[in-house]
Amino acid sequence: MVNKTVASLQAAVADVPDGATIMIGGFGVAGQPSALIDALIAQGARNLTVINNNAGNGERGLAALLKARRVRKMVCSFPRQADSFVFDALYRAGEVELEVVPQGNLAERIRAAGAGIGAFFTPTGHGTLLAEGKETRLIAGRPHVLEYPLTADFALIKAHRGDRLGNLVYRKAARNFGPVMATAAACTVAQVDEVVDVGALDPEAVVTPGIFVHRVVVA
Amino acid sequence: MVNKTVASLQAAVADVPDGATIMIGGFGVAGQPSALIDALIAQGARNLTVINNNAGNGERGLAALLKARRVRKMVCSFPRQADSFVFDALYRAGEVELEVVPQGNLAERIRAAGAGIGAFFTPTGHGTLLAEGKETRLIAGRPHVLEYPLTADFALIKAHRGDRLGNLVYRKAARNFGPVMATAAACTVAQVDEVVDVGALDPEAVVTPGIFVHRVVVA
Amino acid sequence: MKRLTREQLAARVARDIPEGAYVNLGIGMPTLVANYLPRDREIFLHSENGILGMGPAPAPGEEDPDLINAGKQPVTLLPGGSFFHHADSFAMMRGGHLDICVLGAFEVSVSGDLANWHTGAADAIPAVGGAMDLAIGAKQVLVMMEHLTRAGESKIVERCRYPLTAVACVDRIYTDLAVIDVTPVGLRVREMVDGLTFAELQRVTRAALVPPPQDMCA
Amino acid sequence: MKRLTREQLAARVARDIPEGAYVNLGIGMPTLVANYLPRDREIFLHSENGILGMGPAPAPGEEDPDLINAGKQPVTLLPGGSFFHHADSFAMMRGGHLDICVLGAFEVSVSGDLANWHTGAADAIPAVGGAMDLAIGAKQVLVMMEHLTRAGESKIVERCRYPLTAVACVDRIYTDLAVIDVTPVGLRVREMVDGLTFAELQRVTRAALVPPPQDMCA
Repeated sequence: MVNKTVASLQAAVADVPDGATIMIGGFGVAGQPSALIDALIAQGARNLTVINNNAGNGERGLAALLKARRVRKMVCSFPRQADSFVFDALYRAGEVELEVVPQGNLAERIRAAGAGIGAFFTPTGHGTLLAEGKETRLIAGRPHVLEYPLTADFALIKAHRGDRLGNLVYRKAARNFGPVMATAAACTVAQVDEVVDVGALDPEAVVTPGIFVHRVVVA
Repeated sequence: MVNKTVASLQAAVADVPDGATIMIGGFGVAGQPSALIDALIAQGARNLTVINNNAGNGERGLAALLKARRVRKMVCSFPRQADSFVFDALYRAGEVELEVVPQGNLAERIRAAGAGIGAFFTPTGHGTLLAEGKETRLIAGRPHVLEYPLTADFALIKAHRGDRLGNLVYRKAARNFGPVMATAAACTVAQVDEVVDVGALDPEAVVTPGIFVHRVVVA
Repeated sequence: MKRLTREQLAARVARDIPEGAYVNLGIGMPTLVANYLPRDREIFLHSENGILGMGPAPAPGEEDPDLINAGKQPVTLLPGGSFFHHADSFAMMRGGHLDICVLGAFEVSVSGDLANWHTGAADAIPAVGGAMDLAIGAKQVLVMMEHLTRAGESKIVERCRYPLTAVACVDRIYTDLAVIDVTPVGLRVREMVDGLTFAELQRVTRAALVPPPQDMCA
Repeated sequence: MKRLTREQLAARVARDIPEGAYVNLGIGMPTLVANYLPRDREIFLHSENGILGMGPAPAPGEEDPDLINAGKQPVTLLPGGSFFHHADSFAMMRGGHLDICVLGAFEVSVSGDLANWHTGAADAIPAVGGAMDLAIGAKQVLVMMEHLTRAGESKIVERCRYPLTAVACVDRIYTDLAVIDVTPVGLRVREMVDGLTFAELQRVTRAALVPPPQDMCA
């Protein structure tokens, strides 16, 4: 019998190596898998590249991972927030690298990785600093920029309910990056509020089918 | 008050012009909006380009549209089936043009149109007849083919339930091309089994949000 | 010089949003527009974090941390709303499905270039969010801003000095002094606040304006 | 020459599919594999028309026209299954998420080129379906076919004469005579039907084969 649930948060992130690239779900704190992040801090992996929409809020979750100096580079769309003081200080001290990506390119590049797209042309960013040095092309009279997929070694996401096959449903706007990140990482770990029996999730309403999920842990 | 429901099938397709490009949902007959197709036959538009996974089954639905000689060109992945005799005869007689597209490229090109992607590189089809003459590129050591979006003037799709705002849910594997086609046409018309009150569809389980749908008709 | 307050400006923008429109209101001042949408029109607010049919702030105590807007403030969902993931949400924006987006700006140029994401200052932390996607994707891009900076400089310019968000994307500019369309023949003034003359508006605007029809006849 | 029946061949392929695998079975002979999956293993069947966790054919009278497989035959959904749209379904295939696909073939070449969609005949109506996407996308591409055509010609060839489905995509070939791996050093025979010698297999195969380990020592 297939069983993707793991007994502990510790086990869920035990094999994250130093230098890994990690997608972390969430938009601000909504959908951020804080328990998995705490487990990752305890686990100790260093020199990480983290892909998230933001760069941490307050001192918990992603901010705590940054504060623990585990992150070499942030890839995100919106690092600067009212309460992103941990990142701000590290960035100004030159202790963390930053790649700013337009939010739609971030989502689409992650999706592209999951969908086997080698690269895509998008109008977003054309003529701006964020497209400098990138290949451009006029398509149907409109300038486009070529963007490449974003993959990761691990995706840490938060969902509402899951089953032992890895099927997931989310809660309201906490869905955000979870479903696309789940498709783009070699190992997807989902923190869920509750594990339900197989068959309890409506097959019409499953958002992330189990094929994309490798570990499910309750937190 | 916004009300996208229309009173009749006739009204739902009244403005389809000759020469239009029309996406028609369905995989075989599952998800095929037969009532809308019948209304389109009655409406009389000619010289159509039709985008569908197949090229009609038996003598009804899309096959009837073909039989009525309204289709100039079929864009599809799998025209040849046990019961595709209407298309087969027209094709062999040189009376309908055929563009065969790998099914994944068909779905992804339609999605690209809906998502504002100018073009994308995919490994599918590389080194085959279906990529002849297309731009290719080695990305991460793997050969890719450049594919362009597929748009349409109208998308005729079938869903299970809809509301006056155009929100849709589908039924089982009849979902297939409906959700992507809904995003890719200038005017999306959904044939539904039932119109429900606004708020009756679970916001977590809406598959096609109303923004993509212009007309809803019960059939 | 008489100026619209932020609230008056929000109400002015709201007046132009038609029944049935799908609308994204950017972070900051544009968010105020939601408070002035005509109650007799059904308008659908999109939030880039995966919401369509976003409603107003919840009553105190009813906040749900999983239901926030792009500015990360608690919101509600109206009946008929829906949730979806980020790639689908941005497909709505980038695929040209939103009728209108309303964005704040540092600067807008004569040709509709928009600068609203980065001051370009050496110590500024760049943060773009969804601004570039909205600017290239919405059918109509409306900018809402004060006409002048705090230092009294025109935010409407011949050429943006700040880093661009998108090229030639703005359709209309709403300021506390005027409503101005970006057109192929230049910045055409549609309205001015009561008592303001075209000459006065032009004087405080660091780009050539085209007068409104009635002024052309004057 | 002793040969596996279609059913025996399906059972042989099924034996190699491990617990937990996500598998797409192509139209035609590969569909038979579903009947022989070991009952003690949990295996997830994907159907390109938007189903994961596809179950067997329904009881007579229980058919649902909205629940069909890629071959348009009625199927069922197992507990834990799900439905999704076509772009998501092909993202599973193209994005490398399926562990295994089993495809029929007209021809397979020494380098793993696959021809299975088009005879290339002048009057043939080309129809590709999802074959090209499966061939490039699945982690392991297994081909299942008769070793010889009805005319007695080898379907394993140095170079495909039929139009290709994909280049260098096949990992393993299951025929009614043998199981053969496509490797960088050539077509390595893993198994042969009882009583068949390597020399006999090579004689009916129009491409050089590498003998199985035990033959190498013989």
